Amino acid sequence: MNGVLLSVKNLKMYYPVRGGILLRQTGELRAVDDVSFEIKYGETLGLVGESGCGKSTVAKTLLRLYEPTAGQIVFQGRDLAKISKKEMRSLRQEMQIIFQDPAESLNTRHTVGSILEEPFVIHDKGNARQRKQWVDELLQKVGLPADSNTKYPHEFSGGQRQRIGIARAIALKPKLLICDEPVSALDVSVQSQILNLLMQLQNDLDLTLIFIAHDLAVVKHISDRIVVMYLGKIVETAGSDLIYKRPLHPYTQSLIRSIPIPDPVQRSKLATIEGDLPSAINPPSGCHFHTRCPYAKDKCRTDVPMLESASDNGEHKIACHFAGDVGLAI
Amino acid sequence: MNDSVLSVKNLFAGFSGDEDYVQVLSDVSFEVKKGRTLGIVGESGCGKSVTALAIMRLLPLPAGRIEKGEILLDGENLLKLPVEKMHSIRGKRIAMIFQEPMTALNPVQKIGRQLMEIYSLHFPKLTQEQMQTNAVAMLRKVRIPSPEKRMNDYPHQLSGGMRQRVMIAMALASEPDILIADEPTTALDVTIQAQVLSLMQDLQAEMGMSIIFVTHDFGVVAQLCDDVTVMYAGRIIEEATVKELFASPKHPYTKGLLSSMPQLDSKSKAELKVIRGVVPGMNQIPSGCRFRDRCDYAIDKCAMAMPGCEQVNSNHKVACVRWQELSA
Amino acid sequence: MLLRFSPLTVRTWNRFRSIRRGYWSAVILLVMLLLACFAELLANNRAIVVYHDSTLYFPTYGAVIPGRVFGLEYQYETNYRELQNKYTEEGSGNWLLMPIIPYSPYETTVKEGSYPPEPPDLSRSHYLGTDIAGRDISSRLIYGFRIAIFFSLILLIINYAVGIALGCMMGYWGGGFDLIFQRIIEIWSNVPILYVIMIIASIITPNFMLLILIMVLFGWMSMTWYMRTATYKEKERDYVLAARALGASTPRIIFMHILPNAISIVVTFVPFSIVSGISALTSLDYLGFGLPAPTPSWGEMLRQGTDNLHAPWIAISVVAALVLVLTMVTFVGEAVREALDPKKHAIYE
Amino acid sequence: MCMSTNRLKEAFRKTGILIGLISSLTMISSCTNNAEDDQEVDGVNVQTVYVEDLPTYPSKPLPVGLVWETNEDDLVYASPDAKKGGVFRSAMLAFPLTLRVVGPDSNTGLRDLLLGNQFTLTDIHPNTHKIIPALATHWAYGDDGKTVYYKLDTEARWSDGRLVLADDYLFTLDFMRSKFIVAPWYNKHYTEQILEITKYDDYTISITGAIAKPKIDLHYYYGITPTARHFHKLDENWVSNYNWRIEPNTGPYQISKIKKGKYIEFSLKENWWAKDRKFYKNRFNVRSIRLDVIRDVEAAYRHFLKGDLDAFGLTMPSFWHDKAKGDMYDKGYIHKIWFYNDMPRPSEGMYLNQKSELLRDKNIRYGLAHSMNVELMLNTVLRGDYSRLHNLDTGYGDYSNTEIRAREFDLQKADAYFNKAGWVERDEDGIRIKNNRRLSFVVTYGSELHANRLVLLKEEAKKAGVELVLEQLDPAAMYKKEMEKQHEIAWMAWGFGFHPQYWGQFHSDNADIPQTNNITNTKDKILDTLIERFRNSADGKERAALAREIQQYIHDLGVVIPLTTVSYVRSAYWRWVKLPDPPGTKWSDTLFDPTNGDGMMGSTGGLFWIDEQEKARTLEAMKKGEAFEPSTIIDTTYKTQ
Repeated sequence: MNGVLLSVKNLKMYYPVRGGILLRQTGELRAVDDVSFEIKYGETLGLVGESGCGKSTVAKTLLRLYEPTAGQIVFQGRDLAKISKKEMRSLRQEMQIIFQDPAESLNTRHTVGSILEEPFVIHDKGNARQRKQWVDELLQKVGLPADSNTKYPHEFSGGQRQRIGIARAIALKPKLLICDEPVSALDVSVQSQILNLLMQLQNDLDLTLIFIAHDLAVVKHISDRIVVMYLGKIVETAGSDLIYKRPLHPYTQSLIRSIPIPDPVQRSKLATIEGDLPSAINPPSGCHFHTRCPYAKDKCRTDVPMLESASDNGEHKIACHFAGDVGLAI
Repeated sequence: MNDSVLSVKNLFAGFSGDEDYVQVLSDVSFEVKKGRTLGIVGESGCGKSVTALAIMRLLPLPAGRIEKGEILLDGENLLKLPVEKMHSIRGKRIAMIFQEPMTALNPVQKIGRQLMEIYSLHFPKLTQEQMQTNAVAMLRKVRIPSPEKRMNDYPHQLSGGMRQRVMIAMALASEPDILIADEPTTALDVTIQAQVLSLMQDLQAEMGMSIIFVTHDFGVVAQLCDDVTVMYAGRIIEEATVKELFASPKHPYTKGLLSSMPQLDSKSKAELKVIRGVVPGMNQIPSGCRFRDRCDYAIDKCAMAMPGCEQVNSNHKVACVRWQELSA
Repeated sequence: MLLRFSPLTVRTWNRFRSIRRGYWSAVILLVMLLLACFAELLANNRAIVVYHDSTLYFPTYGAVIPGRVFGLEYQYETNYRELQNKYTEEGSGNWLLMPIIPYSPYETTVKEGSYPPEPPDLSRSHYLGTDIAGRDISSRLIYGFRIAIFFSLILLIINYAVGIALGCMMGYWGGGFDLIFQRIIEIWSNVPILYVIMIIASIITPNFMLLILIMVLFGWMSMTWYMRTATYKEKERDYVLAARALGASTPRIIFMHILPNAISIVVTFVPFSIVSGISALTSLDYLGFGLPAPTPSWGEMLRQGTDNLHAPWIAISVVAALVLVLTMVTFVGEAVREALDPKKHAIYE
Repeated sequence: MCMSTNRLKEAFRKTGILIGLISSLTMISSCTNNAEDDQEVDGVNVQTVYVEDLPTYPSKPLPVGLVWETNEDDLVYASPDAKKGGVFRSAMLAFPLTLRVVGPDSNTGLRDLLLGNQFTLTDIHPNTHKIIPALATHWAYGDDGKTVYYKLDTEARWSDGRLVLADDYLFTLDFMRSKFIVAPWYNKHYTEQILEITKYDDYTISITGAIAKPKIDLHYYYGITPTARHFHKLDENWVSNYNWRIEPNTGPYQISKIKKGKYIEFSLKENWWAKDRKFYKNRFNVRSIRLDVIRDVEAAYRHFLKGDLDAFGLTMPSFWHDKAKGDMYDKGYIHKIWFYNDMPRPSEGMYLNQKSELLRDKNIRYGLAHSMNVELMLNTVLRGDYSRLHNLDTGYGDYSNTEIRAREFDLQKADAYFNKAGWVERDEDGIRIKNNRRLSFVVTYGSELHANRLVLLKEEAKKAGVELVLEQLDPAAMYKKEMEKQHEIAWMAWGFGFHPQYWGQFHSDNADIPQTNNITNTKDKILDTLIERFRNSADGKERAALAREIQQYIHDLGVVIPLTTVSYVRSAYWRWVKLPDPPGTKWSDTLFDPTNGDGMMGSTGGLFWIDEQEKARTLEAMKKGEAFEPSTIIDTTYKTQ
């Protein structure tokens, strides 16, 4: 429970921006810009931020679905950024992903049976009979009716489809499961079912989770630790309770304060930060957040803040020049 | 209390599909009061968007159809109006904004022009300069920075939040009595959502229109609405003032939804309360109480007949046969 | 495992069946196609069965049976119509059965004292009359249909094979490969096909396969373009990403995931490609740059018809046939599109 | 393709053009012509004098002992009943790009009418084929066999009134050799074929050609047309300057009105210098000729039916058989005529290339000939309109061997010949095989029109066990293939000339060499000798005899299967248009050419006339709906077969 499963060091993922008839590279989009974090065995790491902050890119880069531009992804002692595609392919059994839109991530032309069988086929595991049996077990594990395997994805509701996606992801008994906004597209009543299922599977299968969402309440509920990202960079990371109770970064603070509280009695004025998320192609100088930060000072416009410890045990880190001062402002 | 601006009475509507007709709205009734915000809440497919469109008489033809019922705007039944008359009501007296501003805006026209078109449509007497001035003023009102410059932008040059503001500006340009907002913030990030919501609150305070706010997010409802209507599978199952509803929800479905949402201050990693099963498709609705399949408190009686709305108190109605014993 | 059509497919099929004119057009076309495969039994100058001196002969397929075999005095192929008359006169118990249209599409038949083209004459079994070379129009229509439909089917298959393969590669690999082929296609599609084919056809006489190859040379682009877009779109979708995350190889992704999803686009285009194939062949033949004479061809008949409006049965027959077939294929196409993509035409009051 | 002379090229061109004209032309009138209006010309220059400083040429003394000949004895073929007057209304498919008759773009439909009004030194009598006077009244022959002396008509005048003098002929040579006219073919012909023109005095000249020829041939091949010296200023701008200048001519008509893009009108010259000459009297009867642009043959026919045009060519079967029917014909307003002529025919045939091993076998060639059911083809797809061509060189009078009969479709003979060649077995398709090889030949042809004919032959040939594979090519591609001798069987026709030619097509000098006309690759010693004798003889009688012998020899070789020929012209014309009796000459390829005719094949044109009284009566009758006797003339005066 204590060892580090995955350690990401200085990960960068830049998309080339192309233009003109010959599609020459005219710039780059820094989707992930110098990101470092660690995940321990059995832990759930939450990744939050507004859309476009790079959290999904981090997930896909970890799986080498996108090629990282620079940095290390050390998984069980091996740097995924360096190994060959072939090695990576077999390593994929160890790490899996669930996508946001279950309708999108399931091939509508395949039956649920063949979707769930595919991981075994790809990695050449078992014979037809065994696979059939495994598929049945998977269906049961994620709480789907046993006769589901001959049906097609669109015959299921959104929540059930997400269960299929989860079943496929856990088929090969991975160690790491990346959940890329798995409940954002689901109805409120189903969302909690899926969250429960994920927590239960984590227990049963000793899974390590990376849980990505823009809904801080959901992330906070399921995660042990939370990483907040803004424009490709980590601005704050801490234990999930701590970050809620004592957010230090002005961005984290505004994120929390933006969430409408389902209680009409506690009605307050919502808006806390002005303006939109700037473009990642031309990010603001210095601290990327300075354009929207109510506390921004000159230094913020010029110097890039480092992610530094804000607590004694180093659990709480923050990238802000005035961490101490603004932390109290909440 | 306040007088009602719009009242929907016993509305039935549906769509004809490949083989059959699917009833989407079943006996929907509610009232929108002057200067107040009515929230229509429910999960996807419960009919809340169809309700909004039905009020505008914008159900796509020939599939969509309003079977019966009344939609009274200041006592005048919109469903009986000739089409041309309806055109002058739409946009002028009832305006609407959508979830996806990008698809609601014309991508090849500058937003200034699109905004001015609203004026020329509803205030044809204005001069070009007046329209220009009004348009800029309206953009400023929705807090778009340097509105003069933005007038010349195309929709794709704006961010999602900006686009939604433009939509709001266009909707409010004609100073409508009612603004229907169909999940206007669902596609936005929380920070932007917060901006838009507070903008709408301010504008309502300033302009005094009524708002019908369609959403699935109880948080938004709690923050924004005065009255709430909860829909499930095409029916209204509970309606109350917002405080009343959150303080003492009566319907098991409402209760379930409220308690299943993870809260920031709830205990992490604890098992969440859930509502069993899934939202039924419109063609597989159970008889009797539509929620009974998923309801922990369902009894035989629930299968017998569709429960009607019963008055809990003057501000609260619920459609459940067991509400009294359950709240006891 | 239980063979089960995807409910999607079943629903599409049901929807298709419910569009009556499309469905019935498809049924009729299929029947016509099947009949065309055995056109030799429908329209031919060879008898279907000959009973001669206690022996049965089936001359339709296979070698020429010289007249001598049936006691005639010549060595060349038996004239079965004359033989039939002879049998009738002799009353020797020999008999033969001619096809409904007892004429091959090539032979010239002349009526004493008049010149072709001759109007329809049921007594001589020229149901639609003869053309200016005295050949039976109904027979030529049937064989012309067979050639036109198979021409466009083969053209379609090759065009689509090339288009799908290239389009998939362009869409999936992207980058330089995509870029180069995009430019090639842009340039290539600006070549005026009809003119090029005319030029080529005037230098060499194209045969069936050659004509197809020439047309493929200039016809593969459109499907490539659609497939490229489709692949491009599909490969960005999460289910492809999911497959990759599972470790699926590129071929597996293309063949198991992308292609089956992109194929519905292809299916939608099929009927319209058939229409354009038939039209292209007909217009080329009409202009005299298509298949060489004496291939039975609708285009050639159409030209005969327009050149000889005083013999209206030529033009009427072929125009009716063309309109009928093209309309039916279009109906099928419309129905397929409607079935695959049932966008109800929505209007708002 | 056998264009060895200027005249032949003209003839060849003309044939091509006439095909267009025949099917579309003929004319009627808008009776509004007040005789000599002012010339109403649209952007066209009517000035005729551009050269002040006229070129003159030195003269030489005339050799002594010349024997001057003329011809005033042959029968006149114009009708003494002809009346002058009326407008002959005809059509052209496109407006010409220029009024020039040489140089770029000059090969127009109008060129025929222009040339028909440019007389040559002598004409050929279209029935006797003897020389008759035109611009020259007398002629004599030099001892070298290639020089002809001419005495010019002293009354001949250009249309602007100037006399036609010897210098105009000498100038022709300068003109035709000039690079400014941008006409390489003429440059070459007037340099290599016509060597010299000599002036003896203003009305006496001689022309010397390159090769000695029979006397009559010298006129045909070396005779020239004078060119108005005072009109042509030769410089680098000649081509563009002379596009729209009306050139002075010597013929009966001159352009009088032009509306560009719409019409051209010619008027008869008052007091034309030759109007009372024996062979020109009672010809060129209409007062004016009006040519309107009608861009489509069908449209032209509709105009004709309305009475906007006076005559219309019906040679095409579809017109004669199917379209030329109805009220106008039945009521006798419009008459029809089918006129058989007797003139050289294009030699249409299947030319068997002996480069192919199979076709080197005479038995196979004979067998093939007997396998071609040309008779059935004539009676079906050709509707009996065409006749069998028996001898490739038909219509040359003495020069044609009328004994020769083409090999007829005869399966027994075919069988015998093929068996003799060892092709006895048949395969499952009924085609003969020998050593696994099918008796199959590729027939190359160049016109869509021939497809139906070939298809029929193909089906019939199957009975003889021969397979024909049809290969239609674009005419240019076909010509190329044949010139490269890459064909097996070529379906084609050589154009005709004044006399038949053999060296190019059948002499072994030209066998197996690309770009020569021997497309059968015939190599035969005896034939070579005959051809050489034919070429070298300058004696008309001997040559005619040799020609007949050569024709027989070629027939015996069987290297060409002669096909079909059209031996007539057919027309429809309004009843007020009158024709002499007989309606045309042996060499008439149209009955309604208002000018002298092409001059290449005799002086045939301008024989008809318009009876204006008759016209008034007809129009009156039409108004009243009265009918006349319908008339369809089939004139077989000159029918040969």
